[in-house]
Amino acid sequence: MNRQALAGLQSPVGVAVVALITVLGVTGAAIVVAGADPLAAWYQFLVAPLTSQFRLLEVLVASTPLLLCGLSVAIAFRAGYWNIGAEGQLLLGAIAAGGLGQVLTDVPPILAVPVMIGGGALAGAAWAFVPALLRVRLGIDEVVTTLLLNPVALLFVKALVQGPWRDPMGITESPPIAASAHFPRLLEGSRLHLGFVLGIVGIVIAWYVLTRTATGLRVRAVGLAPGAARFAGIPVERTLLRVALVSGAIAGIAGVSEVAGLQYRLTAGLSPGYGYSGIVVAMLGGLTMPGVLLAGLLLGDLTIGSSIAERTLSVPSQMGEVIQGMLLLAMVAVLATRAWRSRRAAIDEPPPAGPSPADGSRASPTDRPGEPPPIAAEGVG
Amino acid sequence: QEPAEPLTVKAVYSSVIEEPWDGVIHAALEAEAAAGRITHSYQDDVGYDGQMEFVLQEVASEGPAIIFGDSFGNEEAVRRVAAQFPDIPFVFGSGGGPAEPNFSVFDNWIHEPAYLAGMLAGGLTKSNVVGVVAGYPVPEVNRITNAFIAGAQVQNPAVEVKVTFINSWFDPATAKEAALAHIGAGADVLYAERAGVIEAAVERGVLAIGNMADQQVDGPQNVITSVTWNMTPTVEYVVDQVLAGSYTSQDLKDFSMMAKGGAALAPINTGVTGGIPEELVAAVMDAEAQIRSGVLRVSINEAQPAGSTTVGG
Amino acid sequence: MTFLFDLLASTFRNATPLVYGTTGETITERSGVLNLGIEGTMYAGAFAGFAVAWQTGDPLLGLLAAVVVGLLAGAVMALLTVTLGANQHVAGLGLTIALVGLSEFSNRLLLSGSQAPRITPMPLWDPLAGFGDIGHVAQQYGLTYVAFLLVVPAAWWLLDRTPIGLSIRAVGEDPEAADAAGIRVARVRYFALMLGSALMAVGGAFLTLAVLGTFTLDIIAGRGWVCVALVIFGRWRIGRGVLGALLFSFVYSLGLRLQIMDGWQGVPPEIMLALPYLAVIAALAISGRNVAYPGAYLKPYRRS
Amino acid sequence: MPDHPASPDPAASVPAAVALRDITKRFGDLVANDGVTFDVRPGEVHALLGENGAGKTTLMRILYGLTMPDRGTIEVRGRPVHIGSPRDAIAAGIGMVTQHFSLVAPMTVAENLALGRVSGARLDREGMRDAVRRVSVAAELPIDPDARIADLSVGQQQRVEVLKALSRDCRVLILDEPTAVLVPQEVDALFTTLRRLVAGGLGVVFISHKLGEVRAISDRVSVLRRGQLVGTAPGDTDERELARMMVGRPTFGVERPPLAGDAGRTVVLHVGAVVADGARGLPALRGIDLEVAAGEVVGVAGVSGNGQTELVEVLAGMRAPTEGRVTVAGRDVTGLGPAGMMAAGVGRIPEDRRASLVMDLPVSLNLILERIDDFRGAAGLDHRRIERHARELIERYQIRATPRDPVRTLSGGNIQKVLLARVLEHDPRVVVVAQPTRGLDVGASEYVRSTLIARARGGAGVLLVSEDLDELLAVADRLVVMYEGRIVGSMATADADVDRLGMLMAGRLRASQAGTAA
Ligand SMILES: Nc1ncnc2c1ncn2[C@@H]1O[C@H](COP(=O)(O)OP(=O)(O)OP(=O)(O)O)[C@@H](O)[C@H]1O
Ligand SMILES: Nc1ncnc2c1ncn2[C@@H]1O[C@H](COP(=O)(O)OP(=O)(O)OP(=O)(O)O)[C@@H](O)[C@H]1O
Ligand SMILES: [Mg+2]
Ligand SMILES: [Mg+2]
Repeated sequence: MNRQALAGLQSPVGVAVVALITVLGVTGAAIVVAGADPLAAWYQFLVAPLTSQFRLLEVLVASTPLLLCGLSVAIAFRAGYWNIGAEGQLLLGAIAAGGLGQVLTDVPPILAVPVMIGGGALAGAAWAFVPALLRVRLGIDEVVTTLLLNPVALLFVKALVQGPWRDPMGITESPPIAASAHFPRLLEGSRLHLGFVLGIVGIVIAWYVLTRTATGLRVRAVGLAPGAARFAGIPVERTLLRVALVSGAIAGIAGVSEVAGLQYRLTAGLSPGYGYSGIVVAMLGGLTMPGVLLAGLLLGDLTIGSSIAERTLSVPSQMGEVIQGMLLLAMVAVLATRAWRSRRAAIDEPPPAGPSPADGSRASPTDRPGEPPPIAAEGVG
Repeated sequence: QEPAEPLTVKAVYSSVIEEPWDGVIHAALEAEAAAGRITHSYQDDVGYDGQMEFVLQEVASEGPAIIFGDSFGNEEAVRRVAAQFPDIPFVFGSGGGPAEPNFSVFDNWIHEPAYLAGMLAGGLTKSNVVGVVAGYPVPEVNRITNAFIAGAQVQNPAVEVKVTFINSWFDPATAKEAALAHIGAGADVLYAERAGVIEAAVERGVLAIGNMADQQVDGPQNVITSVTWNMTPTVEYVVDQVLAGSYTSQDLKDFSMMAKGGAALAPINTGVTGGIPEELVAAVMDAEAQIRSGVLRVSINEAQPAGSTTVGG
Repeated sequence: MTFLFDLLASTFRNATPLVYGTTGETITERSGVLNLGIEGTMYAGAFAGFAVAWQTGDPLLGLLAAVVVGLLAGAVMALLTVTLGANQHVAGLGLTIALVGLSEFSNRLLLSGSQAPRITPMPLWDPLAGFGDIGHVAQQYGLTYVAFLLVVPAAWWLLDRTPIGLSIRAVGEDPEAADAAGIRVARVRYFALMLGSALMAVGGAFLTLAVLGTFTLDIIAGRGWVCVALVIFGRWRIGRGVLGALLFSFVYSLGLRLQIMDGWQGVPPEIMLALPYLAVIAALAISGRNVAYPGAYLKPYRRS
Repeated sequence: MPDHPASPDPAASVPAAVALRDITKRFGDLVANDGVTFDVRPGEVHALLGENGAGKTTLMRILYGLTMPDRGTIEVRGRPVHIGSPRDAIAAGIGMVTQHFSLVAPMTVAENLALGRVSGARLDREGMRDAVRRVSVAAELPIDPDARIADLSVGQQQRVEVLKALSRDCRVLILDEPTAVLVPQEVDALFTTLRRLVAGGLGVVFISHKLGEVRAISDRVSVLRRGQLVGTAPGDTDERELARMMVGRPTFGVERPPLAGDAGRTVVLHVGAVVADGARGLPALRGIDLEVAAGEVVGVAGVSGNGQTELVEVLAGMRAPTEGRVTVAGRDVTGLGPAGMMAAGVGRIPEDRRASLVMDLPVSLNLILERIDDFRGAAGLDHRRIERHARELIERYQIRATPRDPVRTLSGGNIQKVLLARVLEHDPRVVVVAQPTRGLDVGASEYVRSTLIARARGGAGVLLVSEDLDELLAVADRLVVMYEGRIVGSMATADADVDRLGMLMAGRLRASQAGTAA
């Protein structure tokens, strides 16, 4: 491999430039192939959604599940718990909301809405519990288990809307939830609802907890160096378990938010993969809370933007996905080179002597091989 | 009379136009556009995640002459937006009824050709086992399937029709596996309510009946006929009404039935392996004529077929 | 009896894409790189394979195209994770999102229309025709034969019995030691990622070129994720991974068949469909405790 | 004796097997090698001496292609070559046994020797075994080709490393601190081998901190200080002179004041018949009995891998014993986790300090990690108090850092001081400390050692695990020797003699024969 090129790739600025050019190049080429003018298309994708109050509010509506899922994932990742299961946890929250919403008919909203949120949080946490337990007790990779439980959760939803909760009038949806269980709308004439507030409040709370509290310090320590955290007396397993539950609960609330804020019933198609987008949001945001906020809004903007671009320019709507993926790849490349530079090879000290650790000789199931995510450890949040 | 200016028609689909149901609407609109009566643009893959309301609002704000689409899975959102734009005709595929003043509904009322196809299946099976692979056990699918079963039993009282639902509108891989399972269980004629079944029939050398469009090209040796839906009568009718300024909301069901040409049994392919007895073809033709003339009424049964099962997810 | 043989035939058929994916992922992970780009790579393979087969009318050219796309996807993953040292989870997910998006985008531009384009799918091989039920089981696609009789033994041979396999395992266990022994760590990882990704892409192309003869959206439907789980289930051994694929496929095929049998029709199909996933999780919980990960799993390597 | 600035000497008519010329290497602001020139001739042992961090390993990594120099050239037998990777080095006839071994642990000896060398379509396993046997016979270093590296002792692993280099027909062999992990008897065996190989024309670079060994084996000695070549001297240069060249000033040891009269009476740490498994589930501690009294430093000697790591882990609360009891000041703490041990008054400074601190968190937060809850304010953590606390400790323990520096950016010595500050600040009754000066230079080492002694004299009981005999002799009041998971000997430091310690460490003597009761 060309050493000069490699050297160029080692500078974060160099990588950022290369990454930006790549993103613009690939998406621009795709846009041209689709028969549109790249400049106009980027305008439609990024700026057009911000050009009217109606669209702007719709951006926030689209951002709501992304913010909540991004928050859920970012919290887990900060603790070094690779929760890829936000999608399933969201669906469980949606199930809880769909079920509770059907029975909360005679309850005033002031009670019904908190019950919905609490129920969804519990359901999401419950779905997160088994993989978390398998991880901390048996050291079973949570990436695999959380991932595999996502389709199972979707099947669960389908079983309900096809079976006991089937609305005879509809297709793959439950009967509507009671009006008292609806999330309140924030503005007259707009669909923006309580879920968005929950997302913002959640992000602020998470930011405060992570940066300003003892619990947050423990979580960060566990995520950055589980061995060192355990050595310092921090209960690593318990922390991981709790973080996993909180992460699941937030994803569950995202599900409630979609059901009670937008759909007003449980439907099989209510999530186009918000849980996975949450990973994108969390990583684009550098796992920091202000970052999650920005990335969630950006992806909301892109969602609305790709819808507008498809209509106005006849660009296929899949273009949005292409841009998302390219952005993520570019971001991870830039972050990686930044992390390389600050990583000091630990060769200035001889390692502890003794037989080299053999395979499987892990101090604990939780200290599995793996790197903390290459992010700014002491970022703004 | 030729209009000076073609109507601006928009279409909005929850699913993709590659999906056969939306594909039929899309094809009819394209044909209408080709005829010069409308200009047509569409937005598809809007999904079921809440985007529909936003998209429809935007589309309606552009002030098109008509908006076509499907509202399955987005029923309430579509009706909410339609109510906000009472001057624009909203013509949507829906399981519900029309709404004053502007919301018309249509659906694929193809139970009549399904009945005829059932007769062919019943008459052609040698194992007396016929398999149906369908989407969801919802009213519009159930009535097609039940009509198919009824036709098969009229022709062959000994026939056993096994129905599986794949729990998806579009999952050809699962549909094919389900069809192969039917073949494994002895079926020698398959009804491909969903895509993926004809592939299995071709591969394993059994007979099949297509759906939505004439699928004979997909298996010249195997596809007996197809139960087809044609949206052109519906589209033409609505366009005429709008041009005449006489549009009112209504259930456009009739335009998707055989009498008005919205539903049809595709030409019977006597070239399939094993051939088709002339008496059977004659019986089917006879029944078709009876349906057209209103002598034979295919009953509408929207209950889930007895003994049917769901395999997909 | 027929039921049983039909079930067996279905098991091998449905295991085929998983076998390609699991074998490919095992190779990349043995070199120390978790490739979550697998889902997108299979998808891109399915699309590109079909698109080229349709354009040229030659399924073999389609297969070749899938291989090329797989090699490219592997190279991109390697650029990100090997050269740049990016986080493997995120790079993989990003690659999947980008490849799925690009495939669907290209599909819309190239192949979309009211009548989905289709090709004559690759034919079934029927070497034991006339041998009754056994013959029925042997009636499989050529790519299924290739998977079980060629790819699996070859991959095992490669990893276990060849110098390049020794290098792959060494860079996956201890890249520093491999480097000191004169192995070009980056080059070996590029090789493993590209080879493994090519296999994944072929697994995707199997679905379009052999099973369906057409490309449909969401055709991979999570099979890539299943493969990732199967690799860990198989503890990074080719053979055990293939067994896992057969187990998954068996449970899936069984569920599909039980559903049309009298007496089973009351069971919600979703339970049957969830079973394969739950089976893999259960098997992991029983046998996957503290499995020995490749020593350099998830760790980028760079000389100082 | 004056310094010897790389002067050509009579034997220089033989072209050097390899030569490094004017090598400079920087890591950020740090100059690890500063214009260093160094060569090895066929048939000689050329020792490389220097303090920790002087740049020895860096220089040799450059020669072996593991590190790229910023400047300078490399010549092999008079011809300039480019060495861009270990491949190039191997091709040029250079072999290296790295400071921590470069062996793939789960693989066999034969596989490790074949790595990077075999090609073609098939691994010839029998051929690989034969290759091991051949080189092993030729070098008179017996080894089982099918043994897994992970199952070998450190001495055997080193043997594999030497065989690996020899099997590639290297003409120059670099040995980076090969004796650090060997018992004296193993060192003798290694030297015998080396002498034989050198007689056959091999050139050897030998890195060690042990001046006696250097004198015993080397033909020439080069000394590095802070990245610069101080000079090259004949192999028989006397130790004081070598030490002066290394450190730049005469060395001085730590002061160990005598034990007070009542010291050693109150037992603060009691370890009774403790049995524990090691990382791979094999028994590592087979019945350890040990007492530490307030006011004394007890040193644990032994070759690494004999259970010291596990003993420290048990006392740190990181590993639960399967049998036996641990009491601290009379209180049973057996099986308590890290938090329990801390609460009982055990201060813990393990050997792997980088794994004991969160490298990406700042100094201030690492300093409170063991007692986060003490720093809670009205609304979350009281960051102002945390910062003040950090500033105090940084001052008191002379840590060269600011409270907000991530620990990752600190040097080894300063990292060790952070740990020391975190632990000692809370007046632990017992301090368990392992390899406290590994990787530290003389100044930092002395600071750490005297701090430990002071803490003992201040009333704590200190258990010091070290592989450095000189350190143990200087710091400990009493020594115990560990061998294969047992205490095989115990003696007052005053009575210790190095030969007997060596025999005990090598398992050649039992406690009963050692004379002194445990
Ligand atoms: N990759 C690196 N990044 C930053 N600094 C490094 C790196 N490698 C070495 N150093 C620094 O370079 C200096 C020289 O290190 P080197 O390992 O060569 O010393 P040494 O003489 O071998 O020491 P020791 O006796 O401890 O082995 C040290 O200060 C070390 O911290
Ligand atoms: N990768 C790095 N990033 C930031 N700073 C570094 C890096 N590598 C080395 N340094 C800085 O270089 C300096 C020298 O490192 P080194 O380990 O040699 O320290 P030292 O001079 O030996 O100090 P001590 O006596 O405490 O061991 C340290 O102050 C350290 O902070
Ligand atoms: Mg060194
Ligand atoms: Mg140092």
